[in-house]
Amino acid sequence: MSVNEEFRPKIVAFCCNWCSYAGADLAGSSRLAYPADVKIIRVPCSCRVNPMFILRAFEKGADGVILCGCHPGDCHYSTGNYYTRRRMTMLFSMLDFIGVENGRTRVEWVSAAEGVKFSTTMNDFVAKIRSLGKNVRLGDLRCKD
Amino acid sequence: MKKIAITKLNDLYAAIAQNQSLLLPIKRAGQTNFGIWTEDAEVDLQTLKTVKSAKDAFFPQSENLYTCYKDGKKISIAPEKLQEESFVVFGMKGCDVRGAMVLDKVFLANPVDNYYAARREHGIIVSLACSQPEESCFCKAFGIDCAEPEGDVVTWLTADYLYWKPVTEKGEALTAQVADLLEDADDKAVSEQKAAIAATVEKLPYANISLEGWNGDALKEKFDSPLWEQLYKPCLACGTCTFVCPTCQCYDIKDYDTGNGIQRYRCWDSCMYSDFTMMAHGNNRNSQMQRFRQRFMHKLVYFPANNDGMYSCVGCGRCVDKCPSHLNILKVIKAFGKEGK
Amino acid sequence: MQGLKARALELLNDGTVSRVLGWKIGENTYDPEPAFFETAEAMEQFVYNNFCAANLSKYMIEASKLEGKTLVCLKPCDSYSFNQLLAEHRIDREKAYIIGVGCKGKLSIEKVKQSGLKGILSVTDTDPLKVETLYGDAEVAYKDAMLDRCHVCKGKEHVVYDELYGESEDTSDADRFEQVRAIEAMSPEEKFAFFQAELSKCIRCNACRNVCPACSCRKCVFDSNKFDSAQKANVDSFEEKMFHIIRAFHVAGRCTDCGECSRVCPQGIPLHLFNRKFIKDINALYGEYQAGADVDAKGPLTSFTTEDAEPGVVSQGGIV
Amino acid sequence: MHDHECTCHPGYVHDTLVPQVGIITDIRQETPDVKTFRIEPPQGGKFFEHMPGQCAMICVPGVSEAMFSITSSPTNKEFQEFSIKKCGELTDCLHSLEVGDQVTVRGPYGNNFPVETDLKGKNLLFIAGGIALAPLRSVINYVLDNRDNYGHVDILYGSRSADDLVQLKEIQEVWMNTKDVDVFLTIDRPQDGWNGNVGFVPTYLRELAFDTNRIAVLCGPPIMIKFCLQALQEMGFQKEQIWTTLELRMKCGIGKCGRCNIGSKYVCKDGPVFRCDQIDELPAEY
Repeated sequence: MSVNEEFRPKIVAFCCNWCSYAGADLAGSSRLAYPADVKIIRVPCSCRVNPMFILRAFEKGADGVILCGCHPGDCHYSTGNYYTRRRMTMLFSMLDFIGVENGRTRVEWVSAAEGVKFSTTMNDFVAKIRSLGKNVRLGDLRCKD
Repeated sequence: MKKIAITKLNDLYAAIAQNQSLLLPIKRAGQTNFGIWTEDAEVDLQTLKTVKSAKDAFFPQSENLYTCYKDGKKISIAPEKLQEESFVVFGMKGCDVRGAMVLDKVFLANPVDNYYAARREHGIIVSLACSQPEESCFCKAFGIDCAEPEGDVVTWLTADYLYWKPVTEKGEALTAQVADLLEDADDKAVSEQKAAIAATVEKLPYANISLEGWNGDALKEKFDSPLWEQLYKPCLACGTCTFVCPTCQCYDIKDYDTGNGIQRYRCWDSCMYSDFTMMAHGNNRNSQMQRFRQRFMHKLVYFPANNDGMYSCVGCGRCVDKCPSHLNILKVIKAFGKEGK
Repeated sequence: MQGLKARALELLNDGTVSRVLGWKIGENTYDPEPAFFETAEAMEQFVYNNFCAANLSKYMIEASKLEGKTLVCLKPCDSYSFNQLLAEHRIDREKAYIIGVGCKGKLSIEKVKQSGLKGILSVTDTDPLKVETLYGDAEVAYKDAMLDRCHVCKGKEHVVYDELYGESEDTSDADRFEQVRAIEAMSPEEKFAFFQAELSKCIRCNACRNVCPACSCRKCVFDSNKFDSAQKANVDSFEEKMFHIIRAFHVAGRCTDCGECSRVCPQGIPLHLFNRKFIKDINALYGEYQAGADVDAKGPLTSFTTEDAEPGVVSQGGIV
Repeated sequence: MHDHECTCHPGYVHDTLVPQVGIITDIRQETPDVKTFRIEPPQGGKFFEHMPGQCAMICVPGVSEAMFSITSSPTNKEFQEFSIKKCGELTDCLHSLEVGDQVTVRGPYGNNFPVETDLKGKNLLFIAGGIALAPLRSVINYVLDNRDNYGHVDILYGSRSADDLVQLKEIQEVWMNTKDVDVFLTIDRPQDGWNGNVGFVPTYLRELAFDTNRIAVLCGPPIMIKFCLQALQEMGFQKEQIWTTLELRMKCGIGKCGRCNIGSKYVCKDGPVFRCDQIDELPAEY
């Protein structure tokens, strides 16, 4: 990559089917812009996301991973996102503990009505990852392009 | 016989490393393993046994065989480059050198494994005598002389000097590269050390363990022995013994999709793992007893049966030191010895 | 020890138990191996000394499937693991007859070797340890030869037992979270360098997983071919870190901090640091919790409150 | 082994672990779960010369690799074929492929049926069950193509149902019409439209009461092998007269990766073909 070329981070966004994915949809249909570098993976519930999904995404070249779910209390399955909250807190804390740049992972609660929040969240996250630069520490040496 | 003052060893390493990569025991995060020498590496010749043997130098824990590229339906294959530059493995002990010879029987047998063969061809072994053998050593039982190991160059470490004796053509060539640093020496200090080592070896508790009855002949008898049922019980089915062993050669072949080509790699595998022999229609070694038995039968019976009596154990004692449950090949040999069969 | 052996034999002979799960004498004092004894004759090799460090509770998973009761010797800290397995329905309390054995801190031959001794021919389990080596005799203070985990002992009480045998002692003389705090205080670069150096030694032997009483899955995710996880490769990249993070994550909230993972690691990786970091975070955010202390307690990662901290707390200075 | 020199390393031959690219040029649906694939190298023809009973490793990159017997006879000078039953991850994937798709192939591995020694000049009895006709087809066609070198040939083949008989077209059109060849088919349970024998292979074998002046070649699921072996022995056959094949998990194909051994023998290298008395000498771990 030449120095002048702008760094375009690869972002993986896990979105819950019931709120955040619909929020992304709304953002799209309302023509709210968010970077095309965000690749959305739809999951039935934010608590479906196994920590390994997140680490694998990083290993295979993601520069940032964001997880979006229903607001606490609004989970389609009533309590799924409460478990997510504890699990992700633990996982992010561990990533911080082993010295992997803090801030490459994030959890945001986005409802189906929050198209604007979805778009600003993604813009903000992409900007953050851009400032952090390429993910080196979490990547697999074999996956260089 | 040549020698070099131990204060100048760093110069020696640097001189060797100038012409080829140099692997030697390096202490990192409290443990000593073979690694590539760099100026800031902490070389550790005092630790008798590296945690992993020097096996990695010739048969790395993980190596690529080829990369497979897909373009639509079209597949193309790019084999991995074979080793074509020489490299030096410094500080291999007698058991590790013999371990490489055991691996030769497997990988250099027809059809030759070219990846391994290329490394063997380009690898120069500088062995080091064991000035202080330890209690778990029993290399003598396999006819290994740890006071004068095999190798391209043999060295001895005393309080002040490293004594250096080239043995093979490869060893002579390496010696020529570093001739400026070496001075001539007589055999006296080395002879003394050899005598001291020999005396220590006699005091080792397992140096003279009897391997009587362990040969290819009694294969089925050993296989069907009820002793295995008693011996395997505490086994955790981990791979520690196999991964620290200088002679274990079982490997797995797998694919890794990098997103830009599928890498075909092979990596060490362990016969102790439950999925080792698993296939679509079942598993022929589905109990840990069978897997435990396989490991020791392979080392002590099957391998000698196929290789003119050469055992696939060199008595390095790493498994004795490292088994989490304190199981090991010595306990197996002794248990069978006690039964007299 | 003789009394314990006699009592176990008595229970075996009168049919209360069908087998005894304890330790078998090794070649030396320091290498007793976990063993099942089914006959009085086999019991002659029964041993219990200060080198009997192995946590036997995991063997009860298999023993629970056998006919009859198994007498199992558990040290105070092992009894936490037993309880945790009980809470997870992995073992059957009815199939176990627990003798809570006394423990005054367990010894490690590795520690003796780390004191610089080579060629150990014999060693006592007394204080101090009398060590006979090929290169001369020496003494090592008991505390110096103790396993790391014993310096942060959970106490002398067994949390589950049928009868007790022998005296225990609380050997803790260090702060359990001191190392964790020291790492937390490092810069990201230092943290990364520390774990990179430690984890690049990993040889993926799975000893930590296989010995762990909390790792009781019938099939581990790292053995699954269906998922891109069964890599087995030692590639000195993120792979090893991922294995250890995920393993620690999978046992988070269930790990009793028994320290077996660090004890068995052939490369001496301080794996307990991962577990303790999780324990420390759980204590800080969700309230003090000791896995295995109470069979009926709900695990911190299988429960929640509506007031829990958001994951963002990590980026706002971390969990301290 | 293929001896072509490595293009990037003069002086080195390609490692036997490095495969050739293969293009699927024909797929025949034999039964609901068995397909026969014709696979050719890009330049056409055959990957290598092989003998009946030898195997090759077929791999769908990124999925898995496994050993399959080469079902076409060496006397087929044009191409090589593999009959593959859908029963696992890799075979599921292979069954989803189409003509024109590419896979990788390496081999040939293992020993072969002793068509030029022990079997030569003898009367032959082939017994197969289900997909196990795949390895036997190679040797049967070899024998039929060198008809004068062998005596009378009997083929006993059975499967679960008439729909599960592999290579039925060739059996009916070629084998049944060759002189001095008798084909006996059987299925496990009665079925509409089937007027052949019904019953398990070992039972039918007993009914057919072959005399012992022949060599038996036996291939099938372990349970069938076990009972056929019993039946043959009761009929007076010596174990030295019976050949069969074994199958275990394989990775390398050259006796080095360490998983397919039974005692000191490696099935991939010393097998897969064994004489029954040789199997008796091995520890019971297969």
